[in-house]
Amino acid sequence: MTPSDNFDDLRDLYQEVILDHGRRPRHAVRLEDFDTTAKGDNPMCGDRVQVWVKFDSDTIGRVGFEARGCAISIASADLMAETVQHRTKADTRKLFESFREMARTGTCPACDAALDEPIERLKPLAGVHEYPSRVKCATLPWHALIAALNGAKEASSE
Amino acid sequence: MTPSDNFDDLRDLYQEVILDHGRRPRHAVRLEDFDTTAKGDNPMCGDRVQVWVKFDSDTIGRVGFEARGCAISIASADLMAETVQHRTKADTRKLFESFREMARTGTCPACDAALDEPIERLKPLAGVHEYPSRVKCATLPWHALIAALNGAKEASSE
Amino acid sequence: MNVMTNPTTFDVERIRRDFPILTQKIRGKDLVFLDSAASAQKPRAVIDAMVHAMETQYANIHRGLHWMSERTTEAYEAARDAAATLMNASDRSEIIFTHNSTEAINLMAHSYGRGVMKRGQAVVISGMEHHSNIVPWQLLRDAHGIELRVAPITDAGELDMEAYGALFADGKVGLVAITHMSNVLGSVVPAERVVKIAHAHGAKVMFDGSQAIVHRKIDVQALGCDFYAWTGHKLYGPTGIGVLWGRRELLERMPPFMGGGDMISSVTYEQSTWAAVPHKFEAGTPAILEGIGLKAAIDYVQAIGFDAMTAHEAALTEHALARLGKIDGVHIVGQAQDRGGVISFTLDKAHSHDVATLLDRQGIAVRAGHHCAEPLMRRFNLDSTARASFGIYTTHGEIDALADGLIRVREFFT
Amino acid sequence: MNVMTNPTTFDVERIRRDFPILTQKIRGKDLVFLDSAASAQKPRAVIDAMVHAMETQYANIHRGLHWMSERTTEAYEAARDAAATLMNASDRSEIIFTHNSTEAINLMAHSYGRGVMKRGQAVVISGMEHHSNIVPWQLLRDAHGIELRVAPITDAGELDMEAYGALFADGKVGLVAITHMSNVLGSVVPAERVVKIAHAHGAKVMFDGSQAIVHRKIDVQALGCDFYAWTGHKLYGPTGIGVLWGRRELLERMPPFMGGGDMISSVTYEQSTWAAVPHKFEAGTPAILEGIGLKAAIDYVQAIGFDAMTAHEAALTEHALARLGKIDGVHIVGQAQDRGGVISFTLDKAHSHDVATLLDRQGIAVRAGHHCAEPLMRRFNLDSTARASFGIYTTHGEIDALADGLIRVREFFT
Ligand SMILES: Cc1ncc(COP(=O)(O)O)c(C=O)c1O
Ligand SMILES: Cc1ncc(COP(=O)(O)O)c(C=O)c1O
Repeated sequence: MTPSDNFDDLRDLYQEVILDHGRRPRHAVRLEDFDTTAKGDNPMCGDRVQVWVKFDSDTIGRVGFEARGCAISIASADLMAETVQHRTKADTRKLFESFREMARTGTCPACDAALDEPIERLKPLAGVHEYPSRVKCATLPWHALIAALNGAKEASSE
Repeated sequence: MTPSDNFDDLRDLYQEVILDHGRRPRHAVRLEDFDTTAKGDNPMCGDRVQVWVKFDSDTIGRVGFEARGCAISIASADLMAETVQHRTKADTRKLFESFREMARTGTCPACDAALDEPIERLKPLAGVHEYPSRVKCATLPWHALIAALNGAKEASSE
Repeated sequence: MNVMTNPTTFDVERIRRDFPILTQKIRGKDLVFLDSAASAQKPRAVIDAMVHAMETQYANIHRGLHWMSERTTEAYEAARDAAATLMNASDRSEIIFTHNSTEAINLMAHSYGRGVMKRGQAVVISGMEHHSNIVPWQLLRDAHGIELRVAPITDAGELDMEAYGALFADGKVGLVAITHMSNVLGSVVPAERVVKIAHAHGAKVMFDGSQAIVHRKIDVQALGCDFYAWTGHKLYGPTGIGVLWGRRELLERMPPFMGGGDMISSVTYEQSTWAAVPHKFEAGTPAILEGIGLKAAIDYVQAIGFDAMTAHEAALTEHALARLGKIDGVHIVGQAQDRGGVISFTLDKAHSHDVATLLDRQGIAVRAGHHCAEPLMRRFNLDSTARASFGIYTTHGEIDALADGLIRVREFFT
Repeated sequence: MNVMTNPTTFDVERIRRDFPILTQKIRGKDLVFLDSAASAQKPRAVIDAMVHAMETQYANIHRGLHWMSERTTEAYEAARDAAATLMNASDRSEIIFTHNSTEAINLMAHSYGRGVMKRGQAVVISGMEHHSNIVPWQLLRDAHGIELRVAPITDAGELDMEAYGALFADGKVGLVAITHMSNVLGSVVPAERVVKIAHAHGAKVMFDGSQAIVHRKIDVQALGCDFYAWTGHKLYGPTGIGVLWGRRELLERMPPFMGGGDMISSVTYEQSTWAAVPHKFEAGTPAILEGIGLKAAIDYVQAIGFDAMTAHEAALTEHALARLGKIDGVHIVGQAQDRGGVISFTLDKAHSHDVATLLDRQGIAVRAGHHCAEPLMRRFNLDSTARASFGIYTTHGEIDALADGLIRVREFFT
């Protein structure tokens, strides 16, 4: 209970990378020049996110977002923005499926080996599966991104 | 399970006097010449009774009834008709209160000593208190009688 | 009393050991419980599941971020999965938890009746409904200008299919709300034909499956119906929980029934928006412990298997009809071909209430009265009947006890 | 953790031994359960009462003529007596059992709102209602042309009595439906004054007592109100049962809410007539086991006594306000003078969901979110808060654990 406190017991979900991205997201910016955008809304907990996407020929050039929510949802949005850059829509969709599986169950045995590298970068969020009510925090930005890729304005609630 | 069966276990509620009055009620007759009449209805179990009263100056001269219901309700109506004969309205009301207490609890410690004799005649029905759902079968004809004495057409449901 | 319908899969004595209450003495006699159609007894598994939840993980659900709330949410939502599997629903979100069958039917009358049906349309019920499937439609009729039509039943206590079909002639029928199995006569209606005729005339069908769910394997997709209501306490589960199953596309068109916590998407004073089905229909703190108990009950009957249970009950019913049918003065009400383990009867010269009390005196619990089906009683010119009904724990020996007890009652009265 | 508010009458360690769940470990830590306002834990007495009923006497009630049905009817109806005594109702028939508070309020909106109120009349709620006391009135407004008025609250989270009074000026208000104690702020409204003003303008008053019933001795005759709604699971009872108390003469004027078994006097296809109150409002098989559990819960709290409980909770609340108030970055939402054991707060730089999860990781269960009170959140420009709430088993030590845990969370986030 002092500054010398070690926080090991709190780190299974809130790993340093999550705290860091939650505190200082790199991609938390509204893109002025974008191709598509969509919102996600979790009325149950008040989390809200908007995602903007700029394509670079047939891959995602850049993703920006604005979010109101917890550290998990902001870190997830930021890690997502980072991870999907330079990927095709199809790959991004596959990555979303894998990520969702990981967030729900902690692992993704059936995951495409080609996705090993990006999934590895999203792994810090896998701990969320032990907190079922927090899974949506992690997946909400992804739902918004997929909605944007599909040309929808809003993510349909799960 | 043969004609030699003894029925002791069935007799706590269905004493011989009840079976007898239930089977062959003496007062189950619609009075043509009467001063007041009222109905009682227990919609919960379908029991129905109508009671006719002929006064003899300031006492009850005669009670007749028509009932559709179980042995308990018919026996109770018949014993009632027998017991209230030649009693004043006031006594009949007191008797009803005492009887109701006895039907509910099995005894009537606070009962008026002046009512010892008629209460004794109604005692065979005291066993009904062990069968709470049957208490109304025993009291329904009384409710109709009191309604008739009050000049009401129907007993109000308890 | 050890009679096994199917020795390889169904051992009634083993099942009886799962129900702690069955060892009770009633008025000094062994309990013979033949009132399962009113409410069934609870196996140890149901009791334990509820106790376990209260002792180790209880908390309110759905919005809790803490461990106990999450565990309890999982346990409660597992009941939805269990109910969906039990009925072969195509989607778990089609399972709405209610208070009991009665609330499920009121939800229908309110939300489908007032929300989707139009004035001037008609609802068809049958001549053998429980009050819970009559009164909600009368309230709808009076509030919303819906006509109420009654499909008659035959003297045997079966749905009169010809008369039923004729009710659709004018094209006004929007909904059929009909019992799948009568709680008085035991009659099972020909559900697929009922649905086929209704659908051919553009009407939806809701079954009141309060009795049927206990006696038959229910497959809502095979039945082809649109809604199916039942109640947990008759399926060996706790009181306080029932189920309305409905096709998702219909549920989505229906407005909510009650408003409150958990059924909203967002609330402002001006306007609120609704959560997705099934939550739209589940306002307030649900029957959490009861859901957990119901899950255990469903698991319990599924482990025994409906084939075995149905066979056991068919054997019991056959035995009971044979034994009671041979007693002078006993009249069985309803002679349907297709029937479940519920038998109503009268005894000459004895009122059904006296019969019930005198059987009770011998430890035998049957029900007597109008069984919440007054119009059906009138159909047979009766005020009341006595009714014996069977569960998975009922034995042939108990039916013999009933028959012997009835013979004594008859002799006692003559 | 052994702090006794009143050593002669209130021994929290003894009380804790009555609650089996309190010895659980959560994520390896001792459970610190501070989510009682969402739903309280169940004492052994409640668990045992329900188990005992299921193991020894269970049967459906009200029409059974057999021993078990009669015993169970008695046990269930004893819950009505207990609830009447708890609230000091003048007549047991004024106690209506519902599913939960939410159903009680929907019953009011339906039966009093549609059945007794006239188009053009208004209902007054407050700015700190639970969704369960907002949405039913919105549904009424939209279906029946009733205006919905909101009595504002002050920055301290108290009812603005002047503004409240002003709502009655045009004489249109027919009903006030208002929380007795906020589930978010802990604020208790000045109930007698609320009633006095309403009655002076000819309006009836219903309190949503879901929270207040747990923290105060409720005397409906002293309050002078007309209806009072609450829910069993917050008063240490089972889920699946709630209570609506109403003045008998008002209940008698109200049409039924749901139709079905048990609420009728007689049924024909043409017309049905209703049973007397309270049964008119209780359709279908009631929550029998839950009534029996609720009776045990009421007996349990009555034996402890509301004076002792209220004193204990006041001491806890004072301690918590003092400890949390001293933590840098913690902001307590709501500063009402008169308040119960419910405290909402925010922590700078940490979202309330993260706070709740990080407390949970330390074994401390609090709730986070909008607490089914979105309009109230908006009133304070918040999306969500974390909320700690206390029960009879809560200790000063647990509040210290919360404060220490929060300090860790704050440091973890900076
Ligand atoms: C003030 C208030 N009103 C109403 C409710 C609704 O209670 P229930 O969910 O049991 O219907 C609650 C609790 O959730 C509450 O705190
Ligand atoms: C055919 C039928 N429908 C409806 C009901 C009502 O069920 P519940 O009382 O559980 O709502 C019953 C049982 O009482 C029933 O047998």
